[in-house]
Amino acid sequence: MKNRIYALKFAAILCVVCSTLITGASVGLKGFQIDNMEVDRQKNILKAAGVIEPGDDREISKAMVRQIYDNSIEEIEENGLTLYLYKGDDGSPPDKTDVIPMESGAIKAYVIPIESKGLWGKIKGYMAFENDGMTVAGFTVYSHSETPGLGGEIEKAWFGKNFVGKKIVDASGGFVSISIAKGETGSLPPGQRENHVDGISGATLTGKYLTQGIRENLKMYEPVSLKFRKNQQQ
Amino acid sequence: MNFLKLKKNFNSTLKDTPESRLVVADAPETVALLPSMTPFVKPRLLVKEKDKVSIGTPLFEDKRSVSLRYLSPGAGEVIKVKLGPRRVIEEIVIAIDPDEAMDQHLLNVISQAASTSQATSTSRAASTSRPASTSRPVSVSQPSSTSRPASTSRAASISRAASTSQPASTSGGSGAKEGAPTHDNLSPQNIHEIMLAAGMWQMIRQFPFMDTARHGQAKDEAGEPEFLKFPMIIVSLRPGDMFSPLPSTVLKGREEDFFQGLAILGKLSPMVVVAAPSDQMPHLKKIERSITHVVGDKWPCGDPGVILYQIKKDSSQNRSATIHPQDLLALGAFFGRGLYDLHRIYAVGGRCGDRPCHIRARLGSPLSLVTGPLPRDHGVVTGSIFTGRHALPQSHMGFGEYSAVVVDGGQREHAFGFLVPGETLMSESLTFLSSMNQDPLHFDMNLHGEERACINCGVCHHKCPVDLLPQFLMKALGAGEMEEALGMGLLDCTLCGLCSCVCPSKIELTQIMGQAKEIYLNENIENPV
Amino acid sequence: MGSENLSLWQTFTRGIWKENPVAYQVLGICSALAVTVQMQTALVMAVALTLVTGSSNLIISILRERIPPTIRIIVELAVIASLVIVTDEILKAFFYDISKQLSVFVGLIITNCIVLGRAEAFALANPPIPSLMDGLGNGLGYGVILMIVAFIRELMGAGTVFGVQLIPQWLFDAGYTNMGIMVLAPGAFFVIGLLVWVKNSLPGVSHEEKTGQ
Amino acid sequence: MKTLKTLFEKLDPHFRSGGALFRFFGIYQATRTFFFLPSPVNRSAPHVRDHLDVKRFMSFVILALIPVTLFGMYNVGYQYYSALSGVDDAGFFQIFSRGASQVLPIILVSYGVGFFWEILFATIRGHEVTEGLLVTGLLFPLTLPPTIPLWQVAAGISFGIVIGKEIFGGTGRNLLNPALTARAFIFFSYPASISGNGVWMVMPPEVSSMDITGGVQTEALGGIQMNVLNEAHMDAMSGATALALGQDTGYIEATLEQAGFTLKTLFFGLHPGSIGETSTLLCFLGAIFLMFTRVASYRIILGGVAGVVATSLILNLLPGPQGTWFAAGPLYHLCSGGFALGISYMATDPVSAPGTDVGRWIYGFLIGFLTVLIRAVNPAYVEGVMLAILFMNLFSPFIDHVTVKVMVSKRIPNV
Repeated sequence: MKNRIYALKFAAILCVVCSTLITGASVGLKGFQIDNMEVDRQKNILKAAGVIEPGDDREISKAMVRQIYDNSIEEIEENGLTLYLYKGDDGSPPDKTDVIPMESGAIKAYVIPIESKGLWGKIKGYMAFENDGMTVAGFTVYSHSETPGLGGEIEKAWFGKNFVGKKIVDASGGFVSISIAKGETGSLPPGQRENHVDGISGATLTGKYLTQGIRENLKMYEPVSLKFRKNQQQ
Repeated sequence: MNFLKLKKNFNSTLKDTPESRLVVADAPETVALLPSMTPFVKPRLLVKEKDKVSIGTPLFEDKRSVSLRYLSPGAGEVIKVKLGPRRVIEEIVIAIDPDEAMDQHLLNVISQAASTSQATSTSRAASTSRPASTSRPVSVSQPSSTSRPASTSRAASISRAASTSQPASTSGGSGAKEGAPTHDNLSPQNIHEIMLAAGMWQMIRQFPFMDTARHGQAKDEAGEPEFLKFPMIIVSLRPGDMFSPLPSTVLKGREEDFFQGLAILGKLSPMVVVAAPSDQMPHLKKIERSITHVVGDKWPCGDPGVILYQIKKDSSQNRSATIHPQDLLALGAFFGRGLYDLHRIYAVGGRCGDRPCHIRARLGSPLSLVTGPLPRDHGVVTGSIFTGRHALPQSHMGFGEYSAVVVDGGQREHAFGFLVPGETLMSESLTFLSSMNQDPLHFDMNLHGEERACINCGVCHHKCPVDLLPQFLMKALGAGEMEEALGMGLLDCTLCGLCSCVCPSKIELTQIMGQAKEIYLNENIENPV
Repeated sequence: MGSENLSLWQTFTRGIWKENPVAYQVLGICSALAVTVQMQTALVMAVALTLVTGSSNLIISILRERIPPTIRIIVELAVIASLVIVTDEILKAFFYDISKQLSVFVGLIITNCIVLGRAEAFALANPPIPSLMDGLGNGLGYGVILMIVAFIRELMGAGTVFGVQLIPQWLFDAGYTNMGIMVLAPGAFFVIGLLVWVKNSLPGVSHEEKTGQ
Repeated sequence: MKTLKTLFEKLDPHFRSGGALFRFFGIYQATRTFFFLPSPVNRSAPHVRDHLDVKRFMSFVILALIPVTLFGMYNVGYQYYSALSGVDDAGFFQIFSRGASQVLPIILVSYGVGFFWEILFATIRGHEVTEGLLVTGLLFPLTLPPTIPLWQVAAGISFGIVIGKEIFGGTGRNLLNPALTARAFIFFSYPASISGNGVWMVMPPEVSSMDITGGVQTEALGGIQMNVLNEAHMDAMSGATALALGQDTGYIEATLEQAGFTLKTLFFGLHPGSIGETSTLLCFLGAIFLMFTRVASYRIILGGVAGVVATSLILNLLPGPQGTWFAAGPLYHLCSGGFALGISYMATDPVSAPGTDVGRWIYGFLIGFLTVLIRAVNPAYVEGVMLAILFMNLFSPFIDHVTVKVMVSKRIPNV
């Protein structure tokens, strides 16, 4: 009996000490963590837009990221779709508007979030487009659960770079989205190469799912892109 | 009559198998007992060099059971007790005296056996015309030779090799035909005691180890000693390989002894199985009525263990027994005619000049007498080329060995051994053209390759006559898993040697299993259940 | 497992080499497979685990005479879990990128057999300082293996070490390709297996010697 | 022959303990026993032994592989010249020597590196150099595309020998087929060298730099048809294997035929693929030879064929994508890809297969079953045979365990 009471006492004290410790750490560090997540998100958008070169993330401090982001990116809602406008990093504060500024040149690029099914889980990333509404300016993946080395390669800089300069429309201007090829694009007919990026060998399925996901997202954002395209033609 | 078909056997035909003709050998100068060749026995010497012995003098006994004595097959002087490595007694050699005498104790046993049988016969048929066994000496000699008075121990005369007639062809005269003893008075207990005293109990070997039939104090429900309840006794007329004596030659003229022997076995077991090889059936018309099973004519179809495996119905029959047909004849002669037969017919095969034949000689004869001079680089395999021993030329025929084969045993190499078509090379495999060659093939004592790790090819399993998986058994034993090996049927293994013979990796599977069985047997003897 | 005859230094080094938790006791394999694709994550994991093992051993050793035997395991787990959660929080706050890559595996230190194993096997029976040394030694032993595995995997799988390109570009131009299997979990299995093989065939650690003692 | 023998006898002392070349005893002995199979006198019963030994056992597999290898060389050359559109101009020897010049180095590297490891381990462990490598060293190249870089061949065979075999203790103790272990290593390590369309044909440089269409390789992933086919190039340029042609639309057998993969082509083997796998005919002829001589277990091979036929027939009855291999008939499954090669020579490797007869039927059948299943429902791996065999390799001890248990339970116990 005595032992049991002692054990209970001991457990109670231990619980109090441990929970205090954990709560303390959690509360005390929360600010840093939220900050980190936000900066990480911003950094990914900047990477997609090509402001930060993907790959050399360690050289940029948090403060820098925040400053660049605040200076050059503007987050707007268009037809219920979130959209990040990149206006160049000339340091001038961006205009606060609720619609896409139609004057060409004011916007260098726009970034849309991509959410896709993967082979093993969700793939999340951003895709940036030039202000012509059809040329891809960049692509990053910041969260996925694909196999490292195979499907996992989608988060690598080289894979994102593949997208740069590719078109989401075919030669006649119709929407075709952008697909991940089953091998190298060199093996495709020349007409298709603009709309394809090199696949990852051994990761056909990841490519397949990501292709589908990108197409769905781009379709959703097609009205926005159309606006940019029209804008360009004017 | 049942036919036992065995698909897995040794298919190749070999050269120089013994012909059916019978030659009678000269009288030997020496005879020997080979304790180390007697399976499982733990010998204790009862004589020493220079001792004088008579026929029937115990030379050694089995430490495991001192009533098991091994009697001298000849009378004369013990000239050599040959010791092998670790002081194993290899041979006890006796120089034969011209006048061979019989041990008094043995004589008493013979008369006891005969009188018991006689009593039976007379009680059943008073008019028996059997030659007076009480007045006449119990003879181990050929009936054709002159009878000698029984009063002297010398009465037991030994059949001389010089005699040309069949030893038992006229045995017992007309008596055997008219009033064969029926042994009704003999209880199994009597038979056991008489056989033990005559040193003949060892002829009965019991499965699964082929050890001397156990005769402990264990009693069954009926209160009879256990050994008397052999569930089955198997007499395979040709238990050995293609070089073993042909039943037609062995049995010729000795049908009566054969039936007598079977009658004795009938006392020891409710079920006596007589198995004859199919190719010998035409020559065995006279004993056809007692044949219960016909087996194939290839090795190891006639092996008693293989026959047991094919016909056993439940596990109690695993304690069945077997006896060699020639021992059975001796047993029949002993009980039926009071004849202590010291002769056996040996089959001689292989490269032995004009000899591939049968030869009648004394038990424990010198090999040279049986095989004649050996060609260069040749050795003698006694017993069986699959299970026997590679005997030294100066050795003697050992316990249970009924054949001697002269085999090429020179060291050699095969040039491009892996590619030659091999139309004359002995092989069970179809990778050699010899598989299409119907001619008898040359064989030798060589390994034909190098030892390798098991590649799990399963050739051993496809040859095993008792459906074992030798490769798994071997691995289980290698890992020390005796229980597992027993579960897989280790004790069913008859050590026929086919698995080792065909193994491409040249693994000594038979040796491994034989050793495991021996270990298990020895453990069980030390800790009787 | 008695430590009576061992000096502090021996207590410390034993975990690193002779009774290495991964190579000898084959513990902590799960995380060793998961975090060794890159050296950086492996290093952080190694440090985190060393700290957790060391401090859990220390704390449990201090408490060892007061812990009621009936709730021994729960107490140990509570201590370890608290330490792991705090470590995880710190990583998230200050090493966000790495904590993202380590993802669930920092949390899973709780279930890492090395931590509980050392607490059970050593800390409960020994005074605090040797326990601390034992914990640090085992953590470092795990870390050493992790670093070796990660070095091989990163070098062969990606051509880099700590993210720095080590295999020269001309080799790639000449037709060299990274070994894809090295970034997969089986690659880690092969590397760890080969390491154990090499370790056990080195003189002084062979099986015969161990059983001979 | 006699001079060779005297030569060996003269060399012998140098390699014996204490000789100058003792270190190379392994090589010496392997060479000597290759020419002169030793045959010592038996130490124990039985005294007669079969002439069959492991060397002969293994060399029969090689014998059966020779036609496959030679045809593989020819086919590599054939594909080369057909890419040049010049098959008709090139003579037989020109075609063959072009192929041989591509294939022989791969085989030589495989044997050379393989023997290096084998001899190294034999020397360290103090046993003889074993024959298993003769088969492994030839089988492995036959599973590779002709364009494989030689250093990858070396890496692959090293992995196959060391991890696939020596780690377990050498020939006879290995769990996995070493040749397939080596191929799996390449497959997962250097996927670019062993999958995709570009690796199955040796291309003349001027052709590979040209625009090559992917045959009927339609990019249908996005649901957008882009059948921009260059019909003229199609036959000549198609570098895909038949297995890679599964797609979302159309009917698979029609797609294959359109791409030039008729059943006849697949059966006789003049199409792109791994060096040794293309000719189903020769693979099965070799298999029949091995089955007849009992070197390979007919149970595994027939079980495998039965598995493929049964599984593909069942899949054909089910509703499924008609454009993929799901819908292909049994004959297409039997004749395409590496099935014939795998089931005849790799699945029948006795060491990694089950040891019981029933187990071998089950093993073979499941290999066939898995092969079709992988081809049909896992488009990520177009070639299922390798994975199927390796997977079943892992299960063969279990199959043995179960079948032995069943066999034992049928015996009358004797203990």
